[in-house]
Amino acid sequence: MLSYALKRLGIAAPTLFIVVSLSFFLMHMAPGGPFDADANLEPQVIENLKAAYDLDKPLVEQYIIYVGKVFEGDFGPSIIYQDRSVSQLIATGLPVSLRVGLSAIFIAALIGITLGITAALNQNKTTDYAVMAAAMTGIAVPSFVLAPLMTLIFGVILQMLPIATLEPSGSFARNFPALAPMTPYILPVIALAIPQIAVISRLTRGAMIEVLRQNYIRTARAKGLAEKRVVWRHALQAGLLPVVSYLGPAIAGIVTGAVVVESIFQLPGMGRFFIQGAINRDYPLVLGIVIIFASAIIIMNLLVDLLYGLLDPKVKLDA
Amino acid sequence: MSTVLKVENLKVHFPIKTGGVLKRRMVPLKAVDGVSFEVNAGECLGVVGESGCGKSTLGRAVLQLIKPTSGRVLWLGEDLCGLSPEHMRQKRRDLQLVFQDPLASLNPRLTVAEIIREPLYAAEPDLGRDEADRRIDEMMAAVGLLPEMRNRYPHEFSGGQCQRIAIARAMVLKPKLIICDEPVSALDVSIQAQVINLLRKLQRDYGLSLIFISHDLSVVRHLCQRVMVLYLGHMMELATRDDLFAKPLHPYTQALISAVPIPDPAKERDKEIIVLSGDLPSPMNPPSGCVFRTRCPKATTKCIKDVPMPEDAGNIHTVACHHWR
Amino acid sequence: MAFFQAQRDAQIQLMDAAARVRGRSLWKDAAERFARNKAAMTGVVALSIIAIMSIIGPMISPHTLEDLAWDAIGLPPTFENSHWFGTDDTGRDMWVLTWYGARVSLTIGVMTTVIALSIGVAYGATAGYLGGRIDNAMMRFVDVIYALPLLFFIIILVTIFGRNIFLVFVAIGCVEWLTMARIVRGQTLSVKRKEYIEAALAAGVKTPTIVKRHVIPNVIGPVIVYVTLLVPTNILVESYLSFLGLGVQEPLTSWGVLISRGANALETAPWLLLIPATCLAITMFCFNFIGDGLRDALDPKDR
Amino acid sequence: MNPIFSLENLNVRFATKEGEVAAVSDLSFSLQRGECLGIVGESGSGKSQTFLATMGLLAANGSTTGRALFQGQDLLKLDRDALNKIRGDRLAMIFQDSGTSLTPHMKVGDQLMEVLTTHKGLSVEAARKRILEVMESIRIPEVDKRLSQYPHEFSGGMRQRVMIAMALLCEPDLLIADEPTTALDVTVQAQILQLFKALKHHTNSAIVLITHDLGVVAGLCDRVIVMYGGRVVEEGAVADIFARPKHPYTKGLLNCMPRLDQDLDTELQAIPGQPPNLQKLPPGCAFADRCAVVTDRCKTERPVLRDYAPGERAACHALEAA
Repeated sequence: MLSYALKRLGIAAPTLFIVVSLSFFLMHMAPGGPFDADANLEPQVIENLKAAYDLDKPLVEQYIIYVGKVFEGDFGPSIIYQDRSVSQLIATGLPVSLRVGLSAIFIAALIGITLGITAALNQNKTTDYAVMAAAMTGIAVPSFVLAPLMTLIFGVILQMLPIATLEPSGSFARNFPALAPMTPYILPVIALAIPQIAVISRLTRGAMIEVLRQNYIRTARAKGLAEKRVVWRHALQAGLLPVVSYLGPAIAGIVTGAVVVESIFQLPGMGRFFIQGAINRDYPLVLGIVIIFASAIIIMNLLVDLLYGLLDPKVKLDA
Repeated sequence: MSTVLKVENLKVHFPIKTGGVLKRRMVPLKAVDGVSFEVNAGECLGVVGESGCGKSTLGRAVLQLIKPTSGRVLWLGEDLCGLSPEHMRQKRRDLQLVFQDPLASLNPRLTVAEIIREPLYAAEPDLGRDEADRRIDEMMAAVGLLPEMRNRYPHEFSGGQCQRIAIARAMVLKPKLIICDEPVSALDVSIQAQVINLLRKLQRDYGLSLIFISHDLSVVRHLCQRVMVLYLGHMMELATRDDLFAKPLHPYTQALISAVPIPDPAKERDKEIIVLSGDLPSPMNPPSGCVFRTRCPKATTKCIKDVPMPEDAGNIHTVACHHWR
Repeated sequence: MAFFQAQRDAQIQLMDAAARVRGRSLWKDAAERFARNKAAMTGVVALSIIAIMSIIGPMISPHTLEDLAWDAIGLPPTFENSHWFGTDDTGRDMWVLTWYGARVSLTIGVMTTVIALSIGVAYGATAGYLGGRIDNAMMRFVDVIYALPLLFFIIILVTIFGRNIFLVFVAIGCVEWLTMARIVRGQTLSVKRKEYIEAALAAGVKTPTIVKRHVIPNVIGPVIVYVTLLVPTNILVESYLSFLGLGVQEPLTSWGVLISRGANALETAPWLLLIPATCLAITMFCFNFIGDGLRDALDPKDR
Repeated sequence: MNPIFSLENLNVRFATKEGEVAAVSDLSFSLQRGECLGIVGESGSGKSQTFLATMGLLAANGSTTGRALFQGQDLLKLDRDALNKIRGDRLAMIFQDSGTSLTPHMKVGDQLMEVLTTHKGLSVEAARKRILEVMESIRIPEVDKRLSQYPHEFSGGMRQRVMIAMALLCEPDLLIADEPTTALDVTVQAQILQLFKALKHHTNSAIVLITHDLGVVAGLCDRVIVMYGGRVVEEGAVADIFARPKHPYTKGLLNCMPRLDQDLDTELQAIPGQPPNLQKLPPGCAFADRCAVVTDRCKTERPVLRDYAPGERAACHALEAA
């Protein structure tokens, strides 16, 4: 298992390298630059600025310089947020994004799996239909519709939760002071988690129904085991396999979904920096964020695969 | 009696990856390892053995559906192994195949007539529609399918009828040799007999040669003139049916025959069964010397060291065992 | 003689009758199962209505896309002045905007899916059919791409290369083919191992014929199902982009653009969000119901 | 002597989209302690569904009527908890496909262990001792290593032994074996059948052996029931049925099998036609359109089971006429 993890990390390095290179050349191939928008600047000033960011050098040379720096852990200075390095910006944005993203994935997995199992155990009964209808709604109503609605209802009308700020406020924070620091994150996390809850519950339901039909479940029942044990010990592990494989793409989905949700709730996370950076051609900032997100996705995917190996004894991870 | 097919020292090895990341290596899985036999015109040769003995691989290798690793497959004197794909394709009209799972071997999207027509058009693209229909009808009648079944789909038929369709497809070009890979194992007992009788009739009526691959000795005994016993990719024994069942020389053949249940309480309860111990060894890591020695009641140190060569025991009876005498 | 003649005639009649007995093909079975699925059929009907409205909707209205009704700014839905869906904060008619948006959103959904379908099918079928090392390398590449934050690439593409609608097609299409490729490859691999393919090979059928008659008809089912799920996904991706201000640009509009603008005016004019959002949600529902219905129809295990 | 197990008018129906499927109809028989009963029939004859129904293991769309009395209790009337006390303990079943019938992600030892902890409340050590004892008796080598392995690391024959061990752990009063050797090679089948023979001698359990192979029945069973289209067509002592089959279907089955002890070069006497469609069973005898001695009466009126000698029953109009 260790050798498998090492091997996967070995593949991760070139993957990241491809990501960096692809993003780098994509961004630089386009016409225009970061200072075009600012018409007030003197041509000489622009030249100096370009020199300061190495933008006057040939593209390949810029690329080599950049990759070299990244290798040393330096993502360079940001262009739009002057006087701040990309690393500093990431250091302020990443904790916010991580908090929202990880909470969302955790909640999505927990609720999604629970709902899916409940539906599967009540197949073709009212509970099943209710869960599946809710899941369908979660898929059909996208987060950028849900988020403004939730803001309106819980923030503006009910005054329960804070909106567009990291400061705790609202009736919820007053009534439950212990949970107050969490309040600014509640709505973003829900907005991010709901589509994933929907997908995961559908997936879990399908997989559990399939597993409960297997011959070994019949054997377990024939042994006279309590239904609880049949479900939790004999069925669940295999029923979770498709869900676990989905967690990889789900994590990528939550990371990218964060871009939209952070901009709706005006959270100072990585997503907002990314959009700002992309629109303003802040090459180092965009590249830095892409590298961080890609690494996060790669690491999470590795964890997911290791988890899969634990759940399925037939998978030989080091083969 | 003329020989139509002659297989010489045929080997099929599949490379299998094993080991961890650091010591990855390729281990050959020796599915078929040096098998030689002949098939005569109008003869039915039985190939028996348990799962994993390489009998299906052997059938496919003869038809070049799996490329043999080495050895020769002489069809009417011509080595099929060296032929170009297009040249081999033309040979296929004489060599056909019937599979174990009748439903899986029929494309679910095609009608019965389309399924049977396919080899016709592949071999004779210029064949007129009427002539093709005539031959399809003729063959459907020969295998006992009613004409109104022409435009139906495989999933509308039972297993036995699907196997008839598959046989009609194999027969429509009037081939000289059909390889049947467990054609009746997936069928119910009462349907098995219908298909066996059909194969016998077709063999007689069309002067067909058959290679009948099966794990069921009683079926093989009923249908075949000669029988070859395979174990772990090696030929153990090859003899005429009467010889093989009357006096099997190889300990494996003896065990196989004794293990077949007889539907007669008196005989079944009295008979001596040679129960082999253990399971089939992995074909990736076969035993040294004689491959059967790990389960053989007669094994000695000689069997560990030396691979037994096929020996002539007289009366065209070949056996590969150190102890047959 | 007459007797034999009569017998022959009878026989011919029998044969004719026999030839008319048509079996039920799997497609026909599937179509019937699909037609019996109420949710899926509702989806088909509702989606057709939306598609038709996207064409004729703007024509029905007396207003046009360019009309700015200064006297009716921020009007809620009303039958007065024929502003059935109300007007926005610049006085444009929401009915017209919504159906124009539908045109763009549906077109983008379909076009991007066509692009993704072409790339995915070609790639997946090649990998699956060739197999072995080529397959391994091709799928490893897909795995690598899978590990990338793809929406980021779309964003980089559209921000940097300008925001025209054509680029949005290409950007989404070029990114969303991965799952399609995986499905097609998996399906091709499994069909390739089927005995009827081996039977066709053994019968001497040529490779193009095998692909045409045996591989494609048996691979196509899951692809169709995935297509019905990819169209809404892509509509959603475009809406995301538009929501962020990165999708289609004025004067063109899409549901994403409308929702984005509606979200900003939610407190004062909720219909600006709710109307396009409802249309989008209904479309999502329809496609998902159709997709589920097709899956159940093509792969009838009772779920 | 009271039978240990008896079925009275058991009916099993499945509701499908294409209509109701009559899997088992009016099935009645009884079984004595220590007896080995063979149930013979082709696929779709209802032989497996009969026992899945009595074990409460039918698919969700299946329904059962009638009575299944086991040691005086009607199994069909028990709720799940009450049924769980019996199945696996006094009533055990062995399934056909051992490759899919063991939970793939649980160690074999754990799967055996839970039977004992559930039913006997044994401690882990005591349970382990019992498992070793049973595995010893059915000759599974290297038990210690085997217990911590997963099912996929076992060969087909070994898995089937584990299934048998699992059924034997609580020394059941009734053991139902559903095609226990069908998926196995002949030499491995011989090993398993030998096990069953030993089992028959050493326990007082009643055994039901469901199979399509008359040869297996001949070697092992005392009595045999032949099923066709969900109904019993013939029942009797093994010696009688094999020597003097009464029902045309039983005769057909015996004659159509190629067998090692028969004369060669005779055509097999195949049973013509196809197995019946359980959705559209005819009003008369289900075997009528494949039967050699069919009369008009067979097509309209269903023959009832009649006793022809003590313990010998058959359902055929031709027999009544004779």
